[in-house]
Amino acid sequence: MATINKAAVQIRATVVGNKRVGQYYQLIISIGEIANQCRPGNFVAINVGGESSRMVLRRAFAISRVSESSSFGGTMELIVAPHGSGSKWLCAQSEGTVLDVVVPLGTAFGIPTEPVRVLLIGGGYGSAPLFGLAETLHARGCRVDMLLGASTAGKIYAPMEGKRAVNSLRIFTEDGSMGQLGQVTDPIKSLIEDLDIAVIYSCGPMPMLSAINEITSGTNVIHQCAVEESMACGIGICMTCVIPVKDEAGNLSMLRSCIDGPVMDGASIAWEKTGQVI
Amino acid sequence: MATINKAAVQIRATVVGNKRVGQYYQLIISIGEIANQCRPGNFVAINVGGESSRMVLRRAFAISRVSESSSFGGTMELIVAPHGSGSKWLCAQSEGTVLDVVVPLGTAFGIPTEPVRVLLIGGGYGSAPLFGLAETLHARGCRVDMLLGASTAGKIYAPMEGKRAVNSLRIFTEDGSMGQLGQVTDPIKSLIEDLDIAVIYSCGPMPMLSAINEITSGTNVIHQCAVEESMACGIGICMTCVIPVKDEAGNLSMLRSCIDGPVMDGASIAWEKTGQVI
Amino acid sequence: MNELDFSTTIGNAWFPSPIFTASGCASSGRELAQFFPLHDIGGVVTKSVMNKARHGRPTPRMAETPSGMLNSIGLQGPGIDAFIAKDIPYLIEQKARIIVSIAGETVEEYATLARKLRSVAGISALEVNISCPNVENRGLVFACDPDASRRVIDGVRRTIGGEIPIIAKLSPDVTDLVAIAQGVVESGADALALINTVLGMVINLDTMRPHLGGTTGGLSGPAIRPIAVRAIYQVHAALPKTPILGMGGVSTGRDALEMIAAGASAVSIGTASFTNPTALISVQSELKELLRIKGFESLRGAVGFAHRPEGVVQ
Amino acid sequence: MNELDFSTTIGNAWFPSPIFTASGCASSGRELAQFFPLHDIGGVVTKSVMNKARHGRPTPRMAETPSGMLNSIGLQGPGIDAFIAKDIPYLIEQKARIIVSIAGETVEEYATLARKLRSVAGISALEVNISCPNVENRGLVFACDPDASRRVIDGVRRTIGGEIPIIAKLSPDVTDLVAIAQGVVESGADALALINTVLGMVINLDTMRPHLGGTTGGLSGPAIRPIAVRAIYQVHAALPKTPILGMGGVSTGRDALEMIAAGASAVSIGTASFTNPTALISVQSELKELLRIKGFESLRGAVGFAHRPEGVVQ
Ligand SMILES: Cc1cc2nc3c(=O)[nH]c(=O)nc-3n(C[C@H](O)[C@H](O)[C@H](O)COP(=O)(O)OP(=O)(O)OC[C@H]3O[C@@H](n4cnc5c(N)ncnc54)[C@H](O)[C@@H]3O)c2cc1C
Ligand SMILES: Cc1cc2nc3c(=O)[nH]c(=O)nc-3n(C[C@H](O)[C@H](O)[C@H](O)COP(=O)(O)OP(=O)(O)OC[C@H]3O[C@@H](n4cnc5c(N)ncnc54)[C@H](O)[C@@H]3O)c2cc1C
Ligand SMILES: Cc1cc2nc3c(=O)[nH]c(=O)nc-3n(C[C@H](O)[C@H](O)[C@H](O)COP(=O)(O)O)c2cc1C
Ligand SMILES: Cc1cc2nc3c(=O)[nH]c(=O)nc-3n(C[C@H](O)[C@H](O)[C@H](O)COP(=O)(O)O)c2cc1C
Ligand code: FES
Ligand code: FES
Repeated sequence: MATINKAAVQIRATVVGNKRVGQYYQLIISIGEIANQCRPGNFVAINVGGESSRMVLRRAFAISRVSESSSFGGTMELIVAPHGSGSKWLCAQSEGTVLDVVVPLGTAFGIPTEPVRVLLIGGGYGSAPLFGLAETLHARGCRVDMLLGASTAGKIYAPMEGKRAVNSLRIFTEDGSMGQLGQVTDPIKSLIEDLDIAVIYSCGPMPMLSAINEITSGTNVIHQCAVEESMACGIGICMTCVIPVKDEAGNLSMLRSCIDGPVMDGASIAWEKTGQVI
Repeated sequence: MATINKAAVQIRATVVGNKRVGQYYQLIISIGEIANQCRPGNFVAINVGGESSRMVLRRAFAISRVSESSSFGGTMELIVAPHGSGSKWLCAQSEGTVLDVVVPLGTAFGIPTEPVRVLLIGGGYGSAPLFGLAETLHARGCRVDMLLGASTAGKIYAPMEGKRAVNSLRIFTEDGSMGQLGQVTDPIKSLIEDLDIAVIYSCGPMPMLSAINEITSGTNVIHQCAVEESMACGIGICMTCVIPVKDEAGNLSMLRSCIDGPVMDGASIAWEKTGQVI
Repeated sequence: MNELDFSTTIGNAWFPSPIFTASGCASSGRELAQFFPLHDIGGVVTKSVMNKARHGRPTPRMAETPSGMLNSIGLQGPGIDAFIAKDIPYLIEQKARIIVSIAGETVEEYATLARKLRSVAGISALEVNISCPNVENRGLVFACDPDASRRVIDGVRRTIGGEIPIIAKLSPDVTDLVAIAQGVVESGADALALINTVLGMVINLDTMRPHLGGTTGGLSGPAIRPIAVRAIYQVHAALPKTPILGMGGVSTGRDALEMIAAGASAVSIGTASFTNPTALISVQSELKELLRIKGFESLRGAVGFAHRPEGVVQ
Repeated sequence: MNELDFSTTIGNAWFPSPIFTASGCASSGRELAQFFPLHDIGGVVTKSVMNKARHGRPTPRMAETPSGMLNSIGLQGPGIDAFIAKDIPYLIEQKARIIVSIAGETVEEYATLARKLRSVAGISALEVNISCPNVENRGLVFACDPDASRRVIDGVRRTIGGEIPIIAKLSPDVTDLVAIAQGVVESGADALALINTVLGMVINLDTMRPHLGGTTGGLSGPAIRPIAVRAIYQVHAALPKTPILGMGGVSTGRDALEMIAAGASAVSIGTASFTNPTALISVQSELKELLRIKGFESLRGAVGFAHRPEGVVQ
């Protein structure tokens, strides 16, 4: 049984940047020294709607990157899709808004000790944490290839500067408006063989993660995926965010994706029993 | 049975000014041509808290003044006390905020056809509509005297330019921090006699209105008061805002203060049966 | 694209739109008519009327609560005779479709009201508000007592005959709502109105006493919507043929569709009209648009859609 | 100014503060301990534990609603043995005051749980969550059935003896809450916990089906506060000597005081901890401050204060 991320703190953090990027908003939030504690894969939980809000639950967002050199002290970057009322509110906040943030939360992507070849696969805003991860892996000497997919061009998040750490990047859209027409899962099988991939890191919608897992299962490829379940608290106290996980003996447990995840071993998840996020 | 103010419309209206005045905020709101339809005593009902607000009810505010010459077309002025969550939200809105406003609502102060002598009495933000009223009365040739009271100086609203139409203005505070120490009701009795007052116009807390009525009852002085009851809708559909009123035969009816008021004949109200606004 | 059939029926009454006012949230209709023609919505449900005129409860009669409000009006009203003389003719003149809500303190009072209304022309349906204290039985609310509920509806049914559909309005404050619903349907209700307000209370921390003049009040608004949807879903599952007039916290077309999918054939808008005097119109047009987007050809096709068997898609 | 006496008692258990966690909203305690020492609050009410381990309901298990949320966890948990072995020792180590919440599917299961807990040291009180479906009686929730409620409490009382106070946690989804409360108190409950969540539901408009994996769920958060205050007020009026652990939508000191004035001797914080992990601490300090401002010398002096006779001021 995992426990909450030991580094987690509740802070008041100021928005220092908000920029539209395609169909997303890139938010830069000043979090001071906590930036040092954030690892690729961790997420944050943010209060939305202001003082007299009817939204009582925090919203979860992956930390896309942290930076410590900026003029605001430590900052983190979030890539937010304006989806429902909470994320829309967040996207509408301008510089100077003070947010109530719990950061960092959850597990991080496991980093291989050897310089192996890795494939990073992102769906929609799921690519956000992958660029920070790519840098870490690249620094470890890994060869990093990346596949990004989305329904349409505006939902592909692939910042220029993020590509430095990536050896190859291929983009897929379902409407063909950017990159290749098709799904991000199409080329995985051949890539695994061609590039001799040891680890796949994935982040995106649950059906995508599940499809990747079908490809890796039975192979030696390790699949580290960041799952997404509806979360009421983000800190392990509500039991709403569970994911069915099998242990070695095949026994099922419902683990909290906010503290035993979001990054989990894809092979251990009982995908056929997972729910659907709205 | 009265019906809703025939001029009432629901509009989106932009805040064009917000200034702190003592413990109040003076809001200037652009309402276009409707400004022509607003009479002293009328009020507005405003949605508060923005899109995902947990506040489902409109807030009522007296129209302090309207102006048609301003560069924003017709505007109205409100004097708002930051009391609970809704009025605090309103006071925090800056220029450019678009509000959902129903305007104008309720009855207006009756204006005498003869140039009689009148006394205007305001408690707290209750003075707001009295300055606009004073101008109208002054234009009719009435002699206008005014008494304003509050617990403390910061709660006295008495704008410079408002005093032009007023022959005399006396201020009372319960802590003596401005004007005379005491209550606004103290000098009424002697003023009625000294100035030969025909009509008293009052606006303020219910206990103040009731106290004034005790002084005028049995005299020939007409008492036009703007009452204040908790209002859920402001437009006559909820029946929460009732005031007990006697007809000539002494029969009691519970009349809606949002459409049969807020301005009512003080003598007709069964004061002993009125509730207490929170 | 075919024209969407937006009409609905409750018993033998037909309405061009499923969006109605909620009883007690539209007064006599005149006040809302300032903001839109009453003819434009499905129907006007009038404030519950009793036999005699009533002053109602002392003020304060309202308190705002998170995403909701409490009210304790206490059925203030002019009495049935004045109502028939003044309010009905006005609504007929406006070409509004009229659902008259009645309330009583005894089984007999309900029957009396039905008798007085029987011969009045222009009434589409009768809503029987049984969330009233029964003076003959320790003030126990009719709608909380299966037996008393049945007797009220039975009395009204006998009096009114078969011509005007009867909608029994139930309270959610019961252990077994389905049993109450079944009882009133057996006693002759053609339809059910779900839900009346939920009993609640606020303490005023200045006086350190109950805030409302009436001590407790009825909770309404978006806060109670999940309770209303559950009630509609449960009752529709048990009584799929009985039309339901759904209500409780509807303020958008999305909310209305939620109730319809749960099993409502029509939807009343109460508290949302306080937030927004034109809520009925916006809910109506949003609902129409949503039904179109989702590919429904008729409102009827969406009623109870959330109950369809596993595997069936749209 | 005198020091404020902020302590409270429930049966023979003493707590230095009246602010507790709510069952199911603090997991095993470890997770909240990241944000504040568990010793600093009045007590930790643990997640309802059953005899055997349970997976609970499928996801989605939550839906946000206006000023509230629905949950359908389905009592996922490790079972009583693992709970006693792992969670209790941790809480004792943290010097937390422990209220263990138990839940069962049969009268016998509750008694079994009580037997297993009887000899465990360090437990301040037992909260008996009777809002569970009774498998022996058509799945009817114990707390909705006066007779079954009594039998559960009676069984626990007999098993546990007189040492640990029993708090019976009731559901608001009943016609006559006071009758249920009286029944369980007669059967041996020392105190009452009011209220559990209100049954609700949300339809997912994308799938046009019930949103929650468990179809219906429990409504909690500020939306239900007026219902909770009413429940506490009604029950305290009928049973003024029975301590009440109040809960339902408390997120500020103001809200806590409202419940205390209505009759609660202590207050649990549930959903507010999701909004704000340090809600317990802020509610606690705000409540202290408010009591001081209002001139109370002790928390006890404020319990049920809203019931004082007319004319009595503070
Ligand atoms: C670990 C994690 C990381 C995430 N990272 C990102 C990110 O980097 N960028 C981004 O745009 N979004 C991210 N999401 C999804 C984001 O949390 C939801 O889009 C957001 O909560 C929707 O809130 P809303 O108010 O806009 O929608 P609403 O539909 O109004 O939300 C209603 C409720 O459902 C929950 N909910 C709705 N959709 C989701 C969802 N997809 N996942 C979890 N809960 C949901 C909300 O939290 C809220 O409690 C992440 C989710 C998780 C769990
Ligand atoms: C006809 C009329 C004219 C008014 N004119 C002014 C004015 O010019 N300036 C000003 O500052 N205030 C005025 N008020 C009072 C103002 O409406 C309240 O202060 C305001 O509604 C408080 O809202 P809140 O959200 O700040 O307080 P909360 O306490 O959070 O309000 C909760 C609920 O109670 C109602 N309420 C609370 N206090 C009052 C009150 N005193 N009167 C009526 N309803 C109340 C609110 O409308 C809301 O529905 C007027 C009220 C009425 C009825
Ligand atoms: C101020 C007010 C007055 C009401 N009066 C009545 C009434 O007279 N008769 C009745 O059956 N319901 C009455 N109701 C209940 C509503 O008709 C409706 O059932 C309830 O408010 C839930 O819907 P809403 O959330 O849309 O308001 C009243 C509700 C409010 C808020
Ligand atoms: C996610 C969640 C899980 C809950 N689990 C339990 C439980 O296991 N046992 C129980 O008695 N109550 C449980 N409850 C109910 C709470 O203890 C509390 O009675 C209710 O949520 C109202 O309080 P609140 O509005 O402060 O959350 C749960 C509530 C929530 C939101
Ligand atoms: S979100 Fe609450 S336990 Fe994971
Ligand atoms: S405020 Fe609704 S009738 Fe007056």
